[in-house]
Amino acid sequence: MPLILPLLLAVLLFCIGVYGVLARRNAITLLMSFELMLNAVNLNLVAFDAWRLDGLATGQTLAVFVITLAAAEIGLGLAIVLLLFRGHGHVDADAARDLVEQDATEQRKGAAT
Amino acid sequence: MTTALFCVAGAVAVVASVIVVTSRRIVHAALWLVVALGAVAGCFGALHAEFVALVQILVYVGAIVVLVLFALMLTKAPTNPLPTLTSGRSPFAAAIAAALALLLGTGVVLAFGNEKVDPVPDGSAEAVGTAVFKTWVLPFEVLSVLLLAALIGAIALSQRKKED
Amino acid sequence: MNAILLGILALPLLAALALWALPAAIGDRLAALYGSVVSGLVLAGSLILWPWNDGWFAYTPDERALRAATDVPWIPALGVRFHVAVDSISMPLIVLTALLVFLCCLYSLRITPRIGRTRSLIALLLVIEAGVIGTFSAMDLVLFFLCFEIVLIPMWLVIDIWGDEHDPAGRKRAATTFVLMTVLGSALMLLGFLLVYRQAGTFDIVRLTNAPVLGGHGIPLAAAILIAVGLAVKVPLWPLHIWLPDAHAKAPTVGSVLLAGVLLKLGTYGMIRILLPVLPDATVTIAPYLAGFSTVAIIAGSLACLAQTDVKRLIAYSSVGHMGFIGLGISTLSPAGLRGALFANIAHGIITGLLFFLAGAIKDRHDTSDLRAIGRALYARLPRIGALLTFACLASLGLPGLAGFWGEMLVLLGAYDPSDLLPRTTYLVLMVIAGLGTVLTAAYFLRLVRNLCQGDPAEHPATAFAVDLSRIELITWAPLVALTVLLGVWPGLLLHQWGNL
Amino acid sequence: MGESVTLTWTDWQAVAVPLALAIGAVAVLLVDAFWRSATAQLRHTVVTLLTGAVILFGLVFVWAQRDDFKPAFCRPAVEGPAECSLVFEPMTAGLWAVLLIGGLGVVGLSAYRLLASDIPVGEYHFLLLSALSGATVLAGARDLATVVIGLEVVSLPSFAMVALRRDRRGSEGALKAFLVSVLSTAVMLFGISYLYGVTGSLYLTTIANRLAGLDPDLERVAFAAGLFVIVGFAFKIAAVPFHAWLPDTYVGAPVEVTAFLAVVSKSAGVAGLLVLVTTGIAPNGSDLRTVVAVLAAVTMTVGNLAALRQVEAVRLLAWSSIGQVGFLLAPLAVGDAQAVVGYLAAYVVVTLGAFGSVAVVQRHRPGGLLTDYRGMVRSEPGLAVALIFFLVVLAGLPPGLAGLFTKFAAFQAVIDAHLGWLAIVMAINVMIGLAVYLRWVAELFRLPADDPFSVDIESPAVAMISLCAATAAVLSVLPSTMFALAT
Amino acid sequence: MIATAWRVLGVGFSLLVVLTAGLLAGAEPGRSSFLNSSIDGLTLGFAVRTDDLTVLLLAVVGVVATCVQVYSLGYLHERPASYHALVALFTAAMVTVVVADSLFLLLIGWEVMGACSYLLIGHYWERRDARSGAVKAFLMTRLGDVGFLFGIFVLGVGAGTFRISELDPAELSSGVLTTGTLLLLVGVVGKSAQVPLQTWLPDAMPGPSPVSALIHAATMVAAGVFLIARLYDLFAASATTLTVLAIVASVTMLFAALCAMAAVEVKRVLAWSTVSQLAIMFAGLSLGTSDGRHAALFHLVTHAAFKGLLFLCAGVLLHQIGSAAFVVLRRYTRRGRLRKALPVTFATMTVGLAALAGVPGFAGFFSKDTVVEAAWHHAQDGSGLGWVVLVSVCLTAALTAFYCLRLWLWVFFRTPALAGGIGAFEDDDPMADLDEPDTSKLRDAPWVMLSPLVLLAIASVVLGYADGVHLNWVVGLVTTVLVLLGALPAYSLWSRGADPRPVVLEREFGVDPLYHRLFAVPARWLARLTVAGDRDVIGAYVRATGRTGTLVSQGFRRMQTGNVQTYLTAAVVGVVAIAVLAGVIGS
Repeated sequence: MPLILPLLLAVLLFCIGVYGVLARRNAITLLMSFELMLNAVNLNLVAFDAWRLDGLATGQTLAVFVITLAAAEIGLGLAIVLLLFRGHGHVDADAARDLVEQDATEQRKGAAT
Repeated sequence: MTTALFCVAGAVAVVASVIVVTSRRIVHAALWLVVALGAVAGCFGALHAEFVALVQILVYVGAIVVLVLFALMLTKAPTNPLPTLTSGRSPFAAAIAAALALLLGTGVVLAFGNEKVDPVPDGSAEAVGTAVFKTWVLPFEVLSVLLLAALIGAIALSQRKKED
Repeated sequence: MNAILLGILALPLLAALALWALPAAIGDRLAALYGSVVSGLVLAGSLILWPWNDGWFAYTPDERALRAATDVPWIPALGVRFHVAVDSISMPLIVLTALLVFLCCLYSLRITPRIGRTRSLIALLLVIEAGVIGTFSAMDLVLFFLCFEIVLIPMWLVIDIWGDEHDPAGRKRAATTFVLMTVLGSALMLLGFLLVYRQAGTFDIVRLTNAPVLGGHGIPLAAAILIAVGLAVKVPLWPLHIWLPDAHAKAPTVGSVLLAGVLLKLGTYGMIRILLPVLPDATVTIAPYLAGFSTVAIIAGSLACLAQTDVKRLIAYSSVGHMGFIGLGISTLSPAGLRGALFANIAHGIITGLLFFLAGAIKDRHDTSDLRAIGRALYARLPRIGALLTFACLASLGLPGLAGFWGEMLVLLGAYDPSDLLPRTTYLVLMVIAGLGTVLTAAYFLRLVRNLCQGDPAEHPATAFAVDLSRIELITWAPLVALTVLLGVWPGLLLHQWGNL
Repeated sequence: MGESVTLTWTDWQAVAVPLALAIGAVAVLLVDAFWRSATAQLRHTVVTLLTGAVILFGLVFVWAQRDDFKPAFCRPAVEGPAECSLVFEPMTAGLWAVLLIGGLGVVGLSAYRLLASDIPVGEYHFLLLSALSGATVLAGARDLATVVIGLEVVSLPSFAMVALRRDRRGSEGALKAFLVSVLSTAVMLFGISYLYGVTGSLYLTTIANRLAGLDPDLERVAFAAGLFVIVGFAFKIAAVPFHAWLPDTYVGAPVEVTAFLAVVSKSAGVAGLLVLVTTGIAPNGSDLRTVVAVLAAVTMTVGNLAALRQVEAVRLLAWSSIGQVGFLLAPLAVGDAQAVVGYLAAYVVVTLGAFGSVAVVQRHRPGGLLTDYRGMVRSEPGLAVALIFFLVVLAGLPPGLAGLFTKFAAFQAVIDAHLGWLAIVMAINVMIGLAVYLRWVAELFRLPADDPFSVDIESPAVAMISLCAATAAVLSVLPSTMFALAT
Repeated sequence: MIATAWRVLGVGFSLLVVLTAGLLAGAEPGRSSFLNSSIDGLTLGFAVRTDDLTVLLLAVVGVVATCVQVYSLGYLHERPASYHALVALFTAAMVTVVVADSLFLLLIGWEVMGACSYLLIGHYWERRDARSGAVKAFLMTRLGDVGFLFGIFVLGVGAGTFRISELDPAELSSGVLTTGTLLLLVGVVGKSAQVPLQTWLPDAMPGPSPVSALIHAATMVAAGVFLIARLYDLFAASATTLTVLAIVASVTMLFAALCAMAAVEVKRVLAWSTVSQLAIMFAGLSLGTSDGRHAALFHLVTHAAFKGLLFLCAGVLLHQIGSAAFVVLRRYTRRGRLRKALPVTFATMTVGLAALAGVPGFAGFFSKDTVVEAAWHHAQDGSGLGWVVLVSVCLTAALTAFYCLRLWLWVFFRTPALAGGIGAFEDDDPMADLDEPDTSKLRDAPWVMLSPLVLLAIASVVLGYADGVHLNWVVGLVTTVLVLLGALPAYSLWSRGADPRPVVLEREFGVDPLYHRLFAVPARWLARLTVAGDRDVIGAYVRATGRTGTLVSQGFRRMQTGNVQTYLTAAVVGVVAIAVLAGVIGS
């Protein structure tokens, strides 16, 4: 099997993930896109591992680590998203803009009240 | 044989992924994610990384997607199509992604275009296990700290405030 | 000896800290008195260090010329040492600094900016004193840079807080422009120092003077240009002078006095101390350009003075011209030119200090420094101050027999007979232009006297507050007047210090 | 195949500090969770002391072993020297010291009555210690797996900390940081996968060895891979153009957590990048170093320029911290560990102090505008003088000699590496940076204030700020201590 | 109290100078140097010498200064302290010049004199013409002094010494000699108000008259003559310089005499005549012979006496009447009252004018004749220069006689009302000319003022014989005829009540406006240009930098949209961009 096949597949998955991250609004869909990107990573690792065959299974081990890492990330990420939902009532990543700098006068008003 | 298997699984993965990032129904996207991840697991299998494929299915399909679905429920995600799910930036995003794909693809083809993979079925679970406990002890231990910290963090964030 | 030098470095700094530690409620007079005592001690210490005439180290790399040396490692990781020493080019400048700070403190006994906060003002003056004396005695490039920077923030505060109370935005802008331009300059200078370090492996000026970085191209040239630009901002050479008029015009009296009298000298001192001995070949390469810019500064500064309507701005611009002379003298690389530059450094410090004191006095009495608003006929209203102003103007325009003459004369002499390595024709042309600059200098000072001191008193009646020369003014200005005359009739007093080479 | 895991004594020694921190984290969590009977104050104090003690232990340990060289978790390599996952060496000691001091400072700033009352104490300190543990691992890591996992251990807990108040602002800040971080992790992992593909190893030393002498096609991939890894770190330390999350997150988080992000999280990122650049993927003369240098130039310029017109204290500090990172990247780009660690040390101390001061003011003036500081030099002279000192150190001007000399070391490193253009950019940025901080200092000095700021400052805050000021003063007088950290 | 002290000091100091001159007369020439410091082999310091020239000049300075100080006791009522102090300082400076053996010491005295001159011209600083005259005087002499300084450099560096007594023309290359002396000449021209730097002296007349007598007639302006006499070896060794000097002198003497012919104010006439007479001295010096030098110095001494006298007389007119303008004076003169009211002034002024005009028997006659004779001898030796000098001095003699007589007649003798052309009247109002002034209180000045007049009048006669009478009868006859030729038209015009003043003469050949347009106006424009340049070019860059910083800062604030996906996009774009850039640069 040509090595290039899994590698190209990984590139495609990664870029699809990038597209999802940039184009989607719902924070949960963003997280899903990240998963696609991490899968691309794993695909790379496993393919290279199979190519190298160094007997240490380095790539596969790291792939397992990455999967675990992804689990940890998604766990915390979903907690944050839920917290955002509790506060804002929505989970649109591009609509959470409380923290952008307000005009100075408005802020002073805000501080006074 | 493995090549054909890989090609099929890869095609499924790509198609499913595209649907994941383009579907207007968010729940559909989550479900298609299952398909994509499963297909990738198939790819792993085709590369004779059975252990990784197993973990992929267990952790991703079994845990992560379930979590995502729960989260969708909790955030009252609608099941009907939502045209605003993809923002107006999508053409731009697509352009960037395409450029990136072009760059990476060219580089990869130039670098590895002539290489062949000859995966051997070598009980990869044992290999991975040995590697983890013989070589990668430190990252593994740190990973446990990470899981614990993420867990506690998630719990802490999910708790209501005391006043509530 | 070296204990005294360390003492006059540390005393003002510690005294300033102690002053801040005192409660804010202590009276202005008490603070000024404290400052006077401290700066008086520093002055006394610097006078003890004074008397010898061994020539100066940078000119003849002979370590016997150095006195009161202290040399200990400080930051070995960076190759930085705490190395201070004085020789006969730094000593007069140190005494000048001590004297001007002392006079400023004395002056503050009675006359302080309207905003008050004299305690902080005095403390900042003492910090500036420590920084300036440190710069003059540093024998390590990094220490030099450090002390060079010490004065920035205090001076910025002095201008920003105690500056022109009628123009808060203007004084803020002036202070910021000053500090930013200077800091950019000194950062570039630091780059030059680092290039020197890369070439020579040491920051020690003594060692660098003994084994200079040779070569007039490439890295040494880049280092020389960077150092020259950094110092030129401070001098300031045209066209980097733009911060100066605003800073001087908006600063309080004591701030202007120190700025003009002392801070500008850091740049020219640096050129003589560092540029010439450490990068001799590269300096030869850039000297004609330096001379050209200096000459432009002379002419441009003088012309700008001709069109000024604000007395403090006018005096500030006159500094541009005078510092141009000093720059020209340095860039001749000739014994006469260098001595001229050194002499002019001191003379300019004394005379312009006096001028700014006078301008401050006039400004305080009229609550403005605008010539048109002050009106004319000061001779009628404030005869003594008017007479002193005329005297200071004559001294500043380089009247022979007063201190201002010798420096500029020697500079021109140096330009007539520059170092053999330099293109003589260029310098002759520059000399002629600079000579015409002296005429322009005379023109604007006479214009100042004419528009301010002379005039029909009937048109400008005396204001109620116009009190002629007060006692404290007399006391603080008398030393400057006396020195102006003394150095004018006996230039050897200083020239002797720099050896018979 | 099949031998059991054997950890040598050296391994234990090398990993003692991260391990202690992790165990301490769990202990803190347990104490807080199961000692419900105590009053909030007592519990909080005990937790603070316990956390502090763990970190102090780490510091003492590092101090005791500062000259040692301890490779740990090693295995014999196929070729070349042994491959190790963690190396404790002087540079590690310096980085750990900086990280631990930063952590200690944040703990001090989070003492009772200082920490916002709606933050759960046990979890907060647990997350803090976990992150710190990850940071120490990261600073000692010598293989890419440990690097990436260590980085995640720093990041994830700190995002949890940002949102720990569980309010709108916190969750938004955490989300922004989280999304950017996850993207960066993905990018970095992608890079790592290619690095692995090209070199067949995850160990930095081996990678460095094998990178030399690749054929051009592979070299291109290796460059892209290295770029991705560096970009991943650039996200964490908020180098431009990967910086935009930082101001929002800093503003959204509680001030103590902001201090944590600015001090520990950022130092960890810098430490990781330093490890990567000096020991692995970017050998001397590599194009990647040029990329880092360009990042440094752009970062410091953008950070300082953007800070120029900010009207809020925290936002100004946020942007200026971007500028400071630019200055950190400059010596990093030439692989000068000593300059980086020295800079980091000074930066950590004064940033803690500055955030401490801001926290004090912010508690009484929630607006957090620069104008709130007006006239403080008269109404709160001690606090004002300390804050001015911190700002001046950040600007790098006397009397803040600590800042001046660290900037100086950065200049020296850059000049020694013949990066003249970068040095010029740095010089210009010294000026812009000064303009940034002077605006604030000017406010402090401006008199008279219409509504002078005057409060009773909490004694832990007084202690913390004084400690920071004293440390900064000591570093100013004896700058060699900073540079001795990493030698 | 202070004023009295200064008065006493001033008079005392002047007397001391006289005394010194007396003591030094006949003593051995001596030299000494002090306060030296050396730079690169060049000794920079002070040195003094005494010799005949010193003694001569000391005597002149001392006597005239004493006269002026005493005279001022009666003359000056405003701000006497500063006045007497400055006059004393001036005297000291002149003495410095005279005794200096070091070029730098000489320069100090030289410029301090200029400063005193400036301050004393501006003594009446309430008056606009005094203010501008003072500034002009200082600037023009300063311009010359720059040349002077450069001349010192050239000679000093060339010879390796700045001691006058050690400057040896034989050791100097001709180039150095010519350049050096020419540059010194620039300074001399400025100080002595020769063409082309002549215009300041007439404008210096608003100063107090005694000051005009001392500084602008007897001493300071003559310092140029002294200087050339002092460095005569050097000047004589450079033919080029002498030629230039001769041309300058010839042009100046005629130019100034012509200007004097059209001036309508006593002091202005005298000022131009001073310029003219100084030029005669320079003419003598330009011959390059010891005769010429002797003649010039002789004329210097006599000129100091009679011109000092004339200015002091003009001072009396100003003091007693309040003006020295012809139009004012002639109202008093109409019935010859002035002559009767001011008999001593009339008598002494007559003596002075006679001496100036070169009436035989008076000092000016002898001294001028010496110059003519020297020129004649030189011309006979085949020097074209001698001829030029000879002709121009002779012409000047005639013109001098003309304006002297005109002055004398118009001031002291009855003139018809409404005589003279347009512009000859006060405020251009012919009717004012008919007003009869109250002359009842008009009387001669106090004796404290008159006694110097008498002293100087005696000197104006006696000095002519001081050198021993060795008259060349041919020359004497020719000059006498020339004086008559000059005097006759003056008389005939006066007797017809006519005072024709050609416009070109009245405007003094338009030199002053020309200079104004050539130098003052461009300087002002350049000044404005410089300020505008600082503000709008250099300053604009600085401001623009600041503004750019602010704008960019605002831009970054605006880019901070708060939308995390923009941030992510920017980041990914950044990655792609860096990758592409690196690829482009790498390939």
